[in-house]
Amino acid sequence: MKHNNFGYLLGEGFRAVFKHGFMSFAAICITVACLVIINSFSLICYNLNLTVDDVQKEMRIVVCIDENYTEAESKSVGSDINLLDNVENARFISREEALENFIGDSDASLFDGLNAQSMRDQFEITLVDNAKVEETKAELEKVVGVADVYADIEVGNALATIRTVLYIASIAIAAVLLVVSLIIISNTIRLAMMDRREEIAIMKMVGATNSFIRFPFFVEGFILGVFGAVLSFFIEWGLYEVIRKAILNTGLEVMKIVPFTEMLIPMAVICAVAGLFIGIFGSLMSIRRFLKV
Amino acid sequence: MKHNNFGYLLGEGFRAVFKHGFMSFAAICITVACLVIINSFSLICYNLNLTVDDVQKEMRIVVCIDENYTEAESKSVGSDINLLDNVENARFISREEALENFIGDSDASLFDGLNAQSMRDQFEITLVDNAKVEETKAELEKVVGVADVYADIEVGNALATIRTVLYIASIAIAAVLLVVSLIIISNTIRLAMMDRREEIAIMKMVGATNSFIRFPFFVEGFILGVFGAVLSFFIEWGLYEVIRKAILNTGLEVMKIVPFTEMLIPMAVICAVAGLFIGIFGSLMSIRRFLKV
Amino acid sequence: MIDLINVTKTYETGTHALNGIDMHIDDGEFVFLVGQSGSGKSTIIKLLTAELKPTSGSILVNGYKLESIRRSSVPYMRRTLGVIFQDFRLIENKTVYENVAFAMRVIGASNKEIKKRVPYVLELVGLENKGRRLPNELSGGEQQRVAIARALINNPTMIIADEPTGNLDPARSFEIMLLLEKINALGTTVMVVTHEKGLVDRFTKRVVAIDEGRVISDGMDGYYNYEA
Amino acid sequence: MIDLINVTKTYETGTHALNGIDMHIDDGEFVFLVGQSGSGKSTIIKLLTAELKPTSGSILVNGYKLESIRRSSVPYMRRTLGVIFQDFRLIENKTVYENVAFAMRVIGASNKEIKKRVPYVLELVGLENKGRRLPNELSGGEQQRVAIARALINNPTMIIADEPTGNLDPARSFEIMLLLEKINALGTTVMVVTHEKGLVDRFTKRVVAIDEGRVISDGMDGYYNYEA
Ligand SMILES: Nc1ncnc2c1ncn2[C@@H]1O[C@H](COP(=O)(O)OP(=O)(O)OP(=O)(O)O)[C@@H](O)[C@H]1O
Ligand SMILES: Nc1ncnc2c1ncn2[C@@H]1O[C@H](COP(=O)(O)OP(=O)(O)OP(=O)(O)O)[C@@H](O)[C@H]1O
Ligand SMILES: [Mg+2]
Ligand SMILES: [Mg+2]
Repeated sequence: MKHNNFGYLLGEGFRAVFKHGFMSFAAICITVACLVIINSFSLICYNLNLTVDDVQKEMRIVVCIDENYTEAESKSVGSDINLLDNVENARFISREEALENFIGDSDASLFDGLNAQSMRDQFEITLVDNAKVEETKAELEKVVGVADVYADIEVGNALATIRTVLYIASIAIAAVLLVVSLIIISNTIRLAMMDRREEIAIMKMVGATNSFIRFPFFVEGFILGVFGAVLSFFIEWGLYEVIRKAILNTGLEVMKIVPFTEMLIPMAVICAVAGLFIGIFGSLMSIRRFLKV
Repeated sequence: MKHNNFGYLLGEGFRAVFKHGFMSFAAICITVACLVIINSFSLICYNLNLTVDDVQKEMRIVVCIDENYTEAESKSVGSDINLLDNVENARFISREEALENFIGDSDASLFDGLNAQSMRDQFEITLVDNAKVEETKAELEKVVGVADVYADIEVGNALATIRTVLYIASIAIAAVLLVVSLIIISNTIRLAMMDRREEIAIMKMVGATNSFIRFPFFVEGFILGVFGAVLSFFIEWGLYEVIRKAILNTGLEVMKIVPFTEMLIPMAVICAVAGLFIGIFGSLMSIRRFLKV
Repeated sequence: MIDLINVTKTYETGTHALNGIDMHIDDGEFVFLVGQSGSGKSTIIKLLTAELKPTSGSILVNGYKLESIRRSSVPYMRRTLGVIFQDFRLIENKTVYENVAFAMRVIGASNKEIKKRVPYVLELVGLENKGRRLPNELSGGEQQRVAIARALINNPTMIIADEPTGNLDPARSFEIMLLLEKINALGTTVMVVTHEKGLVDRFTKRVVAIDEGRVISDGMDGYYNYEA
Repeated sequence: MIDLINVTKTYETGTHALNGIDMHIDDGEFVFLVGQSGSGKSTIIKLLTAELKPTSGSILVNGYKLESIRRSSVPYMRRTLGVIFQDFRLIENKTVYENVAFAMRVIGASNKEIKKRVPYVLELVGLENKGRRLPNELSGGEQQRVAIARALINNPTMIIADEPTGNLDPARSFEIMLLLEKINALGTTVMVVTHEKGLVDRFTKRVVAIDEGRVISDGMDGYYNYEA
């Protein structure tokens, strides 16, 4: 392609976007819709991930020591516990502390009859790898002096399951919607090429090279993809912040929600990559099919 | 349109679907993708709704009576409570029963020091309208003899919030994807019409009426919409049952999931209506735009 | 029957293509319309087919007043005409047979009627062996004959042909003119736009000459008496 | 320079369009190619432009061997030819000016060159005032002249014209032929396919007559000596 042509062909591509106004508009809308949905799922996944991490980080195993052990004896059990592979830290909780924890914020008068001797010495254990909680629980139960092991793994597990389901669902939806965007861009270009079928035939007859013919269509698809990406980025930003504030206002701290600005760069990268991918492959798909004929 | 033409025009419409094979395929795929996503959200909403209802049905307010009241005095407070509008039922819980509840499944030896006198008389209250729980709680606190009111509204509220958010998100996504489907069908028809631009011009010149020209395009759009709807219905069915069984297998009874067969008719209706809507309006959109020119 | 009374046509570009045309063609007549390139011949034909509306004047075609015709009546008016276009206007992805049959379907003919009439007309124009071909598998002259067959298929009251022999060799051209003359003899009005002096001179017909959107001669002497 | 050696062409439909054509055209010649409708003239032209590949035989056009040309060389071969098509092939949504300028852009001409040459060529074919028109705002003859202008614009080594005067009145046709003769005099090879006996007879040029895919006469006597 000669230098003289570049500007002209670029211009042709741009003009085509406007000439096929309705179609271009539709393609951009669909691309934006798909990208916004994809991004929304990524963001939900990201935030849920943070929440799950948080919950799991706070996961504790409580070990109750035989009630007949003295405090000193109990502490020596603690060193046995510390020897286990997956135990990161074992914090000793004396009977007094345990009672305080138990009563907590409740009305102390309610528990008048309780005293520290009703409780047992405990260890609060944090793990190296939270996923191995079941095995560690079993090992702890085997340690001499350990009476009971309480691991509240249900919430963490449930969240982790939700996260996995959401991951898979997000990837499936993202894949489907990416293909939808690809198809719509590709169809727009296809339409543009069909619209200029005769023009292409004539171009060929007067000696146009294939790259000369292709370039404007490529530019058209590229513009559609990029435009869709940029728009979806800003729409996502707005949408996300509106929803984030709405959720914060309800006061429900169900889950962590980071501000969009913290994810500006990764989101921009995702949009850019998706836009370029959709634009370039969308147009290539049609251009190839068409020029082969 | 004369009788002679009907079969011919119907055939032309059918043939067009195959002639624009790639485009038709793309249109059906996109329609199916959109409808499946829409349906999935409806199903999730439906099931979540059931879960929320369940949780809310089980919602209880616990009222603790002043600890100096005798059991008889407490019971008279109960009649005052029953007078409140939103109270459906107030069940008396004696101190003994309250203690049993408190100890629950725990190791009874732990609470050796506790006796029934540590507890207070209680009422477990179910409400007429769970949504008004905050107001009712305030009213209960004003009743003479009531010491404390415990309403565990957080889980119910959280679920209700999630439900509302999901509703709104589903409606938004469904609306967007319906428009996407409409556009894609409309574009397919548009492409078909552009493809036959000259043919249409020639038809007009040899005396074809507008309805004669339109009919095959209408048939084409209709077929695409209906086909997309039928496919999406069965795909949804399969997908739903696979996921349902997967969730049931995990043993996690996080939420209620009804079998698809229970919703066969409403789902079929939704698919049919969406398919017809998309097919008919999608083609009408293009046909109008095109024949005006 | 055609009646043009003081018809003018100015295109949106400002070109005054027709500047007051008066022309009357009776049922059963055979008329050559001649004139230089750009003189307005095709414009007249586009007015007669209601592809264009006149800027002023009145046009009567087979009982329809074209300057005020309702949109919904246009298809029925067109069915009284068989038009042969300067650029053939065949449907590229339909076979020759279908291209011709198509015009019958448009007016709601039955498959039985179609199966009877199409082969007859294809034979009339000498394309009996090319029914299954697509237009771009035909030579220019063959395409022109398909266009003629399509114009004849519905037995129109009137045939209007814009350069029907522009792409034919002299022998073929003469044949086509003989065909049109034969059709005319059976009662169909025929109007032929042509540049071919040789052809016009060989038939003793009415010749209307146009220049710069005006009728400059109209006679029965049958000669291409207009020279640029 | 064109060299056809024992060229045959059988279409997929089974039609033997060319049955062993031998023809040599030297640089600077002016040749009329005549023959009945369907005799294979357009097929020859499609072979010369590499739109079609020959079934057998060899074709040499301006140094390119067309029976074995690489796809990527075809555009460059075509730039040595200026082709005028039987059906004009103008781009409908580009103005006359752009239609002509377009052929220059394709070969990478600068805007400056385009601005200089296009008006010159439009004047040559008598369309200096219609540069801003769209093709369908022109009469058939005017469109044909746009096609001629486009063929001339890149100063090709050779001009190939398929019925360049099919839609022109005799006076205009004669003018166009004079124009082609003038271009030929300046050194460009010219090959014209035509049916118009009158025109051929008025110029004393080489005439190649084709029938049923064979050369049946080839002489310098300058007469349309083939009669169907
Ligand atoms: N693409 C094609 N496929 C099949 N047959 C074809 C094709 N193109 C032309 N033919 C046939 O080949 C023969 C020669 O056609 P060609 O177009 O070369 O004739 P021509 O001499 O240009 O005629 P005309 O003067 O009418 O334009 C004809 O019988 C025609 O039907
Ligand atoms: N759609 C249009 N818009 C603007 N001007 C037009 C249009 N169609 C034709 N013209 C102009 O109107 C004049 C008459 O055109 P018309 O097509 O009627 O000529 P014609 O007699 O058919 O010529 P030809 O023999 O070359 O076909 C010409 O100057 C032409 O440029
Ligand atoms: Mg004309
Ligand atoms: Mg030809």
